[in-house]
Amino acid sequence: MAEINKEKLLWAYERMKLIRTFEDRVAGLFAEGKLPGFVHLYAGEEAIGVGVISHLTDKDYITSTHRGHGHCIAKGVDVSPMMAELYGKATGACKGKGGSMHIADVDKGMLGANGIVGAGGPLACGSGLMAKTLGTDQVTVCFFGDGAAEQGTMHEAMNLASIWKLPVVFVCENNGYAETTPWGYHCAAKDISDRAVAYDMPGATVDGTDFFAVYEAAEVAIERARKGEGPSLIECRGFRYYGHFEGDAMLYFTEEEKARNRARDPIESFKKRVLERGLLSEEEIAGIDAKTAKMVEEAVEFAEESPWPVPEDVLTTDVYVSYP
Amino acid sequence: MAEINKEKLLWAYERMKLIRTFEDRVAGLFAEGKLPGFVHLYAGEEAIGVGVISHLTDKDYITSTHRGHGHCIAKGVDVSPMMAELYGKATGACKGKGGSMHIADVDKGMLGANGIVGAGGPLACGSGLMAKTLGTDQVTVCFFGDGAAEQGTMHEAMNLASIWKLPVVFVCENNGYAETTPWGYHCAAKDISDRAVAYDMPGATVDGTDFFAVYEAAEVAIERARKGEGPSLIECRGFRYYGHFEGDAMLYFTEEEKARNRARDPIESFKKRVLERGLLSEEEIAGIDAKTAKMVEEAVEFAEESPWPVPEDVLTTDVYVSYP
Amino acid sequence: MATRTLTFSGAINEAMRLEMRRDPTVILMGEDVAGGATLPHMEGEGKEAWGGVLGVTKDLVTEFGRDRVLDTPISESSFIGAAVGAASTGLRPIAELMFVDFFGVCFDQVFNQGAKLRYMFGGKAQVPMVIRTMIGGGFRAAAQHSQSLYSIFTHIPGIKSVVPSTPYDAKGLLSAAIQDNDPVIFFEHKVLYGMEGEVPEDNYVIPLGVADVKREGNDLTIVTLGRMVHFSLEAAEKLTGDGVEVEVVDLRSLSPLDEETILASVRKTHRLIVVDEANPRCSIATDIVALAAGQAFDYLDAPPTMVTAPHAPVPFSPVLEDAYLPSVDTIVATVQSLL
Amino acid sequence: MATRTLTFSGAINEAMRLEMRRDPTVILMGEDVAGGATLPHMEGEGKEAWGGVLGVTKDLVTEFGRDRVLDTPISESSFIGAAVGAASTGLRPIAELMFVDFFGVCFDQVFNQGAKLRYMFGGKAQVPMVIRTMIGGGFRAAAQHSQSLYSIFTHIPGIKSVVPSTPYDAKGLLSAAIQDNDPVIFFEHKVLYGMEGEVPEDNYVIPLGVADVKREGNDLTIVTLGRMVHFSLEAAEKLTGDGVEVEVVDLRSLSPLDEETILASVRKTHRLIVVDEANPRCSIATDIVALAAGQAFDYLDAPPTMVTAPHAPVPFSPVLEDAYLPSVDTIVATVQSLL
Ligand SMILES: Cc1ncc(C[n+]2csc(CCOP(=O)(O)OP(=O)(O)O)c2C)c(N)n1
Ligand SMILES: Cc1ncc(C[n+]2csc(CCOP(=O)(O)OP(=O)(O)O)c2C)c(N)n1
Ligand SMILES: [Mg+2]
Ligand SMILES: [Mg+2]
Repeated sequence: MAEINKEKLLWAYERMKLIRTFEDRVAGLFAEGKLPGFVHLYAGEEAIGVGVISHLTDKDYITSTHRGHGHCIAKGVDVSPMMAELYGKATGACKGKGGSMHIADVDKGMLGANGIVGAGGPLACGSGLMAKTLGTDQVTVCFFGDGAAEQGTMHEAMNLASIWKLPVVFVCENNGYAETTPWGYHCAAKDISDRAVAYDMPGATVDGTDFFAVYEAAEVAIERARKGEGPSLIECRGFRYYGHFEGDAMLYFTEEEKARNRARDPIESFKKRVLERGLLSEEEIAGIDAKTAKMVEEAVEFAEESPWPVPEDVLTTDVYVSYP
Repeated sequence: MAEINKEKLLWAYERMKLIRTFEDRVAGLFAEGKLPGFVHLYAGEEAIGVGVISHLTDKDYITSTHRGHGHCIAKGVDVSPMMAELYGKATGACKGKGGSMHIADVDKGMLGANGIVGAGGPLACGSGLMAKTLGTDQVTVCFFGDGAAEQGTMHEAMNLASIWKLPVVFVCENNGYAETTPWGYHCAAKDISDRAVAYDMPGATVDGTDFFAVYEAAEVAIERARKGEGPSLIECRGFRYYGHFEGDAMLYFTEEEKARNRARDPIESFKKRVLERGLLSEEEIAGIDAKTAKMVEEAVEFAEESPWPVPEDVLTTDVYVSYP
Repeated sequence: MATRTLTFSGAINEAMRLEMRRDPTVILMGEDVAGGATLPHMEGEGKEAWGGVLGVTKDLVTEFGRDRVLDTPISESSFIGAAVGAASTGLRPIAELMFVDFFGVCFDQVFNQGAKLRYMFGGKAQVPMVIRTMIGGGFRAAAQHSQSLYSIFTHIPGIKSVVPSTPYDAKGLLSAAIQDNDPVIFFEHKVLYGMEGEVPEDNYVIPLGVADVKREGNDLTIVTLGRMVHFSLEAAEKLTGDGVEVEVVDLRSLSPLDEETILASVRKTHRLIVVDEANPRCSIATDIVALAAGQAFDYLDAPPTMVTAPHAPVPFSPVLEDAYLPSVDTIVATVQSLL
Repeated sequence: MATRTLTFSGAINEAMRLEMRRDPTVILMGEDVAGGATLPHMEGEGKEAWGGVLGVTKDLVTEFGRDRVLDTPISESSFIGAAVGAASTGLRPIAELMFVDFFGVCFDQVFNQGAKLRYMFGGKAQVPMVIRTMIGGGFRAAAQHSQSLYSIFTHIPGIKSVVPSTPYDAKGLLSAAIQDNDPVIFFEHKVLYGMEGEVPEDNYVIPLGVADVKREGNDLTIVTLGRMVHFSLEAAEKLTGDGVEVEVVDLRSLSPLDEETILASVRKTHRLIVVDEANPRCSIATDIVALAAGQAFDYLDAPPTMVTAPHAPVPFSPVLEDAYLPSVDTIVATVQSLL
């Protein structure tokens, strides 16, 4: 932890706070009926996405999940086109064609949120294979949920990445549930990271609400991948504040559990730690709070004011690069 | 081993020898051009199928693979309809509709050879679930290859069987190759049985050419399943004598490897052991040799003399139970 | 039979409930079909969180318990395959594939196993199972949660495909599907779940393979299915003002197909439009057109015509999705163009 | 261009070889496509065991090495998905799905990922990849290794489907597929691999979306594809003795579809038969019939007709399989019945 420089700490706090602010705002907009379709929020899991992506550059890749806003923001995607995408506007990150579940920015190395649980594993092997074949040092991080760990694709992807020594890091975001199903029920393994041995790769379980724990585990794994030594599996234990998707009444959460989660807030813990140790100041924190609040408000404004896509122009474009 | 009674030993030798004789004969018939399609032979792996199925009754189930003749014979399917099936005759076990890759006898608890690698895992969970739901003590054994271990279905099936405590035993027949691909290349795990920990089930690796080793490991696992304590994974290391399928020139086998395999012949080792210990006599062995030879010759005769199916009568029957 | 108003999802729920009461070998499994039922504080009557992602299986676990209503991991291959294995050894499983869009992770168990075991084994197996799955656009659920992939299932011999359009049909067809001895895929349009209609209280079956003439008319036949039945009926109502009487045939069952009802209608009206919200290529729309063109050729007075989605994925944005799906106006205009 | 005789599989091999020479971002992966190349005694030139299950990729690993010709585990989802991921980040992968019958274990990566990424991302991605896969009956390979599932792929927007019928076409179409910037599924009929034909030595492309009139005639149009092109040509030869001249249109590309060539032929001959060895429901056969019935309605003098396999899985027994597949005799008889 000593090695994290101030710039990185400022960046990390900003990204985590931006994710939280964005997601809280999205929850409100959804409740107002402004956002159509399925929306899955990342609030509570900020330390995972940001802790891991701290070690990536724009040239590195990530694959994401249905719960992808946080990954987008951590990877540096601009929140204005993101918000416009959630509205379905023409200025959206995907021109309104993808929506929350398919939000992407390939130029930023974000290979897309994904509506299919476990689909990111094979895709991550692909960008990993590209890097290995072309001899670049690009790393790919594959984020997946605890529920996704039971999908055959993740098994295949971890085995393939291991035998081919692909520069891929598998990050399991174990937030305790797949929809309403507790992970202790759906998963036979005692720790999801126990599965690393099945693929002869390093495995670790860390506290996913502790930015510094995630940061350190990711550093080792990403370094290893970058050096061509192959993949790793990191399980991050945490929780989500919101329901599975917006509209979920969360009956399967007890009040105790909600309180327990609030007491482990990843952003509050981060703040406490950096303030206690004098790494960041109250002013710096306040500055970022104000900045991220402004960014999100501007994003909402941008989205609200943006035009709708014009079906006659775009409905059937972008299906193919060429189709005679 | 002390507990194996003589009847079982006689049965086991007969089944192993019958498999070998059947498969050698099939190889010859294929070379003569008498058998159409893809034929995958089990010779060399007899101790696995027979060692495991020693503990099953007619009411128990097995799922099989593309290499299914041995499983059929061990489960008690009659070799005459089997041979007729390989010819595509009307008297075949599947009326000529299935062929070698789909040979089955549900009444004997043999849920079918399968042309799709890894497909048996989910099916085995199904018969396991039936037994659990209806409260019977039926056990299902799922045979699968080392290559199949990399298929997502096997991961899903082992996890599912474990969380539901299904009475299923997963038997990986690690014959060293998936087609031409050595298992050390396609599989990241050091032992395939290492994967048991990923599903919190017992795992063991045994010598698949040693009937007694297989028998003992299977006994424990099947007992456990029968008592409702859940699934196990047994990896049996062995080899196949023939190519992946008939017609394969086996260039990927070295002469050394072939010799090494011959020195570990499962039937010869069995014979040596039971003779040395006086468990069976030379006469008993010879009697079985003659009997199995006769059974296979009768099977060939039966198949040769059987009529072809009549397309007008059966081509489109058996697609549905009812289709208005 | 006494009837009362029920929603489409309520009717589906009731069919399962009555069949599970009738036959102890019927079980239900899928992701969150109980929904949190394994959590300690969820024990006991009524203590169920979800009953399926959109609540369709609500309260079934309360009545039938966790041994017959099983939450599954996100492992579609293994639990759909388990349904095949269980069906061929004595149960009658209902497996829920949450969205049909997920079929790509588990289709082998459906089309190579469930659909083919009986044929490959020379008739010595049967696979009485139902896969319930959600289809359809209009939910703003984008490209991977809005597809209507029944044409792909219909292409495959050995499975039956059913697409109900009303609460009454949904209940009777699902009961028939559960009692059927072949694998049946039951496609539920997510936008219809809230639709209300009169439904008998008792158990009843609507035989598979029988289409329903939802509206009679002599001027043109619309063959359609699912949510498009209602769009087509609305279009027909609009056209009646112009003196045009459209006959609306609801397929209900795609495989088996009720060729006679379709052909009889086309022979009567001499004009055919197939309305389908799915993609157009190699589809049920082309299937019905080919049937009519082949078997009622001499009766057709105008080219058999299709109104479908374009050859493109389903877009997210509401304005795009509305333009993507066939609309009442497009149906009306197409009818007018053929008269 | 100098030509010489090459087999269908040799032509496919050559297209890959020339494209891999031309473009270093082209890689090949699949089960045993090198074949034992990782075994110690297989090191070095020519030391390759298989080159694919039927030898189609023979010697490619010898020239391009194990970094560009990759044996894969039996994990179709992960390596087909890896092809999608690699294609969207800079490579041009060719992935071999050994038999199309296996698509059920990996289709999600094809139809929800490869096919849709570009659209879902608003055009900000491209996925230049090829999946080569075997189709077809006649090999006595039974229900799970004999299917011709191209209709299912053609139903899906975002992918292109190509079915070559001759060595010449196979080479030119595969080169075009590899150079194409969209995902292309290239369906190879296993029974055609041994077929010989004249093939230019150099690299050339046959554009996707252009059908080929393999035989001209004025009396009836047969639209067909793959192995059935040869059955249809044989039937046409037989009929020429009776003074009947059949035009045989080889689709070559199912998506995109060359509607103009098909319609022009039907408008000329006024009669259409689609010959396809796949199952009939919701298929390319119904697709072509619907196209003709919809767009050339006034030109048709007889019902557009399909000659296909029945709605049943492919049987194993040679006598059954021969009766299952369309035969030259059936084609001849069907033509005669329409004149
Ligand atoms: C293949 C597939 N199966 C099921 C679903 C429906 N689904 C969407 S999210 C989800 C739960 C995912 O759980 P997890 O992986 O733990 O991610 P989390 O939502 O907790 O972030 C399910 C079942 C899906 N989208 N794709
Ligand atoms: C899903 C699927 N992928 C690929 C194949 C082709 N195939 C048939 S057998 C085989 C190798 C199987 O290896 P293994 O599981 O070790 O069984 P073995 O042949 O050694 O008994 C392959 C790749 C298939 N049948 N199904
Ligand atoms: Mg989760
Ligand atoms: Mg093997």
